[in-house]
Amino acid sequence: MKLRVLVRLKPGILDVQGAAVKRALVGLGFGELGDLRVGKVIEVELDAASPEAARARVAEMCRQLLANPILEDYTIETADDLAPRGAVR
Amino acid sequence: MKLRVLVRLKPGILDVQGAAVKRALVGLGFGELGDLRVGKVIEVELDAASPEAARARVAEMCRQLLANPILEDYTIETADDLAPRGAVR
Amino acid sequence: MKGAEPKVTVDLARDLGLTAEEYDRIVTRLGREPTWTELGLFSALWSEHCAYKHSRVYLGRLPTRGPRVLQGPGENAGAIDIGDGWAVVFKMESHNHPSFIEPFQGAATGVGGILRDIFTMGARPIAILDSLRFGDPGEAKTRHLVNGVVSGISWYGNCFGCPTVGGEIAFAPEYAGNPLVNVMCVGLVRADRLFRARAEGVGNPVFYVGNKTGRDGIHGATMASATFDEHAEARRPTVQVGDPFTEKLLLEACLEAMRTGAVVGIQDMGAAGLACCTSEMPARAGTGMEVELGRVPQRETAMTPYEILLSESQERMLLVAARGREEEVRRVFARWELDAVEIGRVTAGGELVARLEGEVVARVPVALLAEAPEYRKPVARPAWLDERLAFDPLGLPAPADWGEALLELLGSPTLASKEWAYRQYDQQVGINTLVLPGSDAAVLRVKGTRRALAVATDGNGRLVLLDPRRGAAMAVAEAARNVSCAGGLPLGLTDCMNFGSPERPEILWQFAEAVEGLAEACRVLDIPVVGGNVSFYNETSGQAILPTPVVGVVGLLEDATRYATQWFKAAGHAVALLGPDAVSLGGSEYLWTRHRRLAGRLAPLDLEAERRVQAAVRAAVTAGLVSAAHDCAEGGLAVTLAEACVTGREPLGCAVRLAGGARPDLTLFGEGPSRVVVEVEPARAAEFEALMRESAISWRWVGETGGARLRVDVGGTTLVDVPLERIEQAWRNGFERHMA
Amino acid sequence: MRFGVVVFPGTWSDCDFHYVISEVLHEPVKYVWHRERSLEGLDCVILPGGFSYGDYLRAGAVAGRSPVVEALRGFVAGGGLVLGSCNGFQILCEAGLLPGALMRNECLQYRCQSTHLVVENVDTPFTRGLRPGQVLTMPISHGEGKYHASPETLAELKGRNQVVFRYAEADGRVTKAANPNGSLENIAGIVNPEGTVLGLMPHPERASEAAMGGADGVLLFHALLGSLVEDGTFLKR
Ligand SMILES: Nc1ncnc2c1ncn2[C@@H]1O[C@H](COP(=O)(O)OP(=O)(O)O)[C@@H](O)[C@H]1O
Ligand SMILES: [Mg+2]
Repeated sequence: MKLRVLVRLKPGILDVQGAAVKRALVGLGFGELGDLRVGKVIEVELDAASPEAARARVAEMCRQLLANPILEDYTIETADDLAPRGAVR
Repeated sequence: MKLRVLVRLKPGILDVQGAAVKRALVGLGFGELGDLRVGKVIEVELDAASPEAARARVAEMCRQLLANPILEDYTIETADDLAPRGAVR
Repeated sequence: MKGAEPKVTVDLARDLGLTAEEYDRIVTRLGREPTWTELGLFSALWSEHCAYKHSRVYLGRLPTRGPRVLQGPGENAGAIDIGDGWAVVFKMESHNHPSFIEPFQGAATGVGGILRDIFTMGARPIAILDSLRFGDPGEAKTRHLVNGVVSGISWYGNCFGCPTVGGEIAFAPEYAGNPLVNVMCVGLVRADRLFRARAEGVGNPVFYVGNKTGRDGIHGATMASATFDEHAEARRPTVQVGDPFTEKLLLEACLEAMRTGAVVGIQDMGAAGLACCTSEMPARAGTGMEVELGRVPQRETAMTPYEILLSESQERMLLVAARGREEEVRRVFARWELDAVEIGRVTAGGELVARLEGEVVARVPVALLAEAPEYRKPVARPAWLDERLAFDPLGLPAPADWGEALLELLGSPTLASKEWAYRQYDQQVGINTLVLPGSDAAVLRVKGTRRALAVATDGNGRLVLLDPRRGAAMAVAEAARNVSCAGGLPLGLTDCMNFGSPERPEILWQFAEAVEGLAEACRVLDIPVVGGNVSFYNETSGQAILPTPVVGVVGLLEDATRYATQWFKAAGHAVALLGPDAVSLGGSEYLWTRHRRLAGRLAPLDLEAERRVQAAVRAAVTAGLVSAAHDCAEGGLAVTLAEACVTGREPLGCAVRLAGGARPDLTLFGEGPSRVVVEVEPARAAEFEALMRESAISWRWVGETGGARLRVDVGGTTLVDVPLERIEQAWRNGFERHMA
Repeated sequence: MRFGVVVFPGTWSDCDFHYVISEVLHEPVKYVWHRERSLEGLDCVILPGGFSYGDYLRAGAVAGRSPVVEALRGFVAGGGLVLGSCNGFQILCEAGLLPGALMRNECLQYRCQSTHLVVENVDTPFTRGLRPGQVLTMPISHGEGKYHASPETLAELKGRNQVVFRYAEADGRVTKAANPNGSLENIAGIVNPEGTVLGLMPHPERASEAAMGGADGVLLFHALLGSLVEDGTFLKR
């Protein structure tokens, strides 16, 4: 089963990297840019009896290691969370 | 408009971070883990006339800065790409 | 799988970088057409990068022997005896091509490669130095490269845990399409515990250790042996990615395995990966090797024998163990959680036999792989040289304000402080660094002894362009002088020869002349060359880099408490200038920064005088007679004095009076070899004078330290009188200003 | 005082601490491998600098959940002293043995440089004998040293006098310019409420010999050595 974890800085914590990327993009002429934040995406494949079980295990991974609760929030997405048209490249 | 860019290492490129995280998780007892890869997620907000226009601009940002074409691929997702039930937490 | 392999033809060989003649030679010697896999082996091992086809005939000119030399060129690194049972192991390598394609990973894996060269010898790395060249910092592309390269070096070296203690960064438009990333590493080992890359002992098992193999960097060696053009993009191999943590594990595991006594020989899988190790190791020992490629730990699926042999995945080694002691090796690598897989054994046949699932995919005499053809291609002195040499810099207008001219020079990207770069490097891990980056040479103590090592790198492409022989000799002289200024006796040298395409007669002439200059300087200064590297084909669409030999010199201090740094220490001390008067604006930083000209003749280099000046400085430092010693290099005397004023923690001014010469620009900014500025406490002046007389060098008192200004009078007129804040401002922030 | 220096596979300041303790202080010291689960017989455990398990996810994240760090909890509960420097500080925060977290430097670059630290809390075994307001000079070397804590945590830290060191100017003024990594309120080092676990980003072991350009770091060790009472407990003051 494939799942994806998005780890992001909590709101209110200054995202220095995001600010730097934004500054660089504005410098390149993307003046229409509003907020920009940078986080991590962790894509995992694992054996599990059901999507729910998989999600529970991944949540456990987040609690134990993948996110630092003082700094970061996380969301877990499964294939179901993505509309079929998906993303293009 | 809100969009999100996922930047991931190209297939075949050694994912040093992913390998380390996997090793750590297996060490913590998540033996059921298969492949694990770590990438970046960049969430942007921007003014654009239409979702298509927004997507085109973000694609341009990826080409110019957000992704390193030698090492990374990217996908762009808009709110439409996400099913309404979205993610929890 | 075999069915999918391309048919081997002379055209295919050409695509892989071999010439038709070379292909013929392979067919004749093998007595048959090579297989696809075998062709891959030849293409990698007979590439310029691995085989030194165009350079070998010249490199023989370099002096490589000396009473202290334990290992000269030919191994992963050179080694020199430093007494008390210790040897210093060092080597410099280029990673120019990969760093242009992907600056961060290119530079990072460059550091990884040179570290492995050192610890395969059994030595623990104690210092890294990086010598970098880039195009015009005014261009965004250059800044991107500088940022990427410096952070790549920082990432790899810091995570691995070896301090970066010195280096250089210089800029010239000629490097725009071909930046240079040369990295040197220095290590320490007990002199009787040196390991070598030899596959001795028929029947001994061959182990693959370290990271798994992927499709990274296949044909990296071939790429490093071609110039860039508009098709470079298409030929890009998969970029190699560094893993400094695994490298640290590999270091500890290798050193631990060596301590067991079960290791017979070991080599780093660098350029041309497994192919290189499985042929070079037996070739050095007069043996052969059999390997089963199916046993090679792999990260990707369905890799072909060709790919497995030629992959340049990082952090891997090939190790020959003593038969019967396999378990000891396995146990050590298991403790460090690294793969250690027996993939073959040493044989008597003199052949490399590679199998996949038992089926032979390559069978080649190792001697043939190791014996690439040698070329002596035509050389020609460039026609344009005379015009450049004929230019007389003194025909140019003099600046209206000498102080402003000095500030402009101090803020130029090449001369400004490189703190922006080195503060990103861990400079101290290991707690050996007595002198951090920011002085002429870094000094590292050798724990467990009273001794210390001084290390520095140097190379000035502008000087070499105008006079390859003298310019290269000047690089040796300057690196050695930097080491001598710190108090070190130069013991040995490593080099990186960065040039354009040797297939062009004028480039090969530059190279041949530069080697000659290097050899001459090393002979006179008595510094053996114990290793090095040639990087040709540094050109893009016909535009070659400045010919750039970079040298790294390692010196020894008998007493780790007797070293000198370059900055003034206290007010009221006397300042002396040692060395000859002859200087020139030809090829100078002043001529470039102010007039954007690269022309003119170089100052003469008298190597005998150089030797005496260095000996005198060393003697003065060792006797504690000088409180600072600073080499006069790029920017000339005025820049040297300014640096001595502001590079210490507390800025300290000086007032200097010089005799009038042909023109003030020459006196202030002219560059010439063999000159050193020293600071002497008045109470030691008499002793110092006696020592200088004994040394038979030319020297003079020129002024004294004190105050918060730099003042220079020439021929009785005050030309420079600048507050130190302005000097600091220009010099300290110069680099960052250019990088912004 | 019996010291243990913890060694993760990617640790690199282990030998430096070992050297200072054995060659400069002449005290007994041994290495403790990261898989060790017993810390018996030790008075003070050092968590040195480095990149414990590569630290590719977050500095100290994996090490914060390692066997030896689990053992540290009991060791601390039993009154043992712990000094975490650089990566060691990051590990202590990740393990929850100290509050807060260390983030990427605000400049987004690694920083290796000399820093001045003003001492705020002298009621710990690591700082007893120092003067409040005293300025120490020690180098830093890290990419993730920006201390962060929630406003509540910060208030608690201050309320309990847990801030031990702040980055400062040479004269002790705490200024923005003296902050090398963007740390919250210039915080460079903190202790647990009991004062027995110290985490700091700077490297005392690199400033423990005059030959290395300064010996302020060794003051922490001297304080430690002086704090040990014969019954095996530690003095704070
Ligand atoms: N890339 C770099 N990495 C580390 N140290 C550097 C680097 N570039 C310059 N330095 C250091 O900055 C100081 C000045 O460098 P440079 O101007 O090249 O010295 P010199 O002219 O004496 O050879 C030296 O201590 C040198 O080691
Ligand atoms: Mg130089």
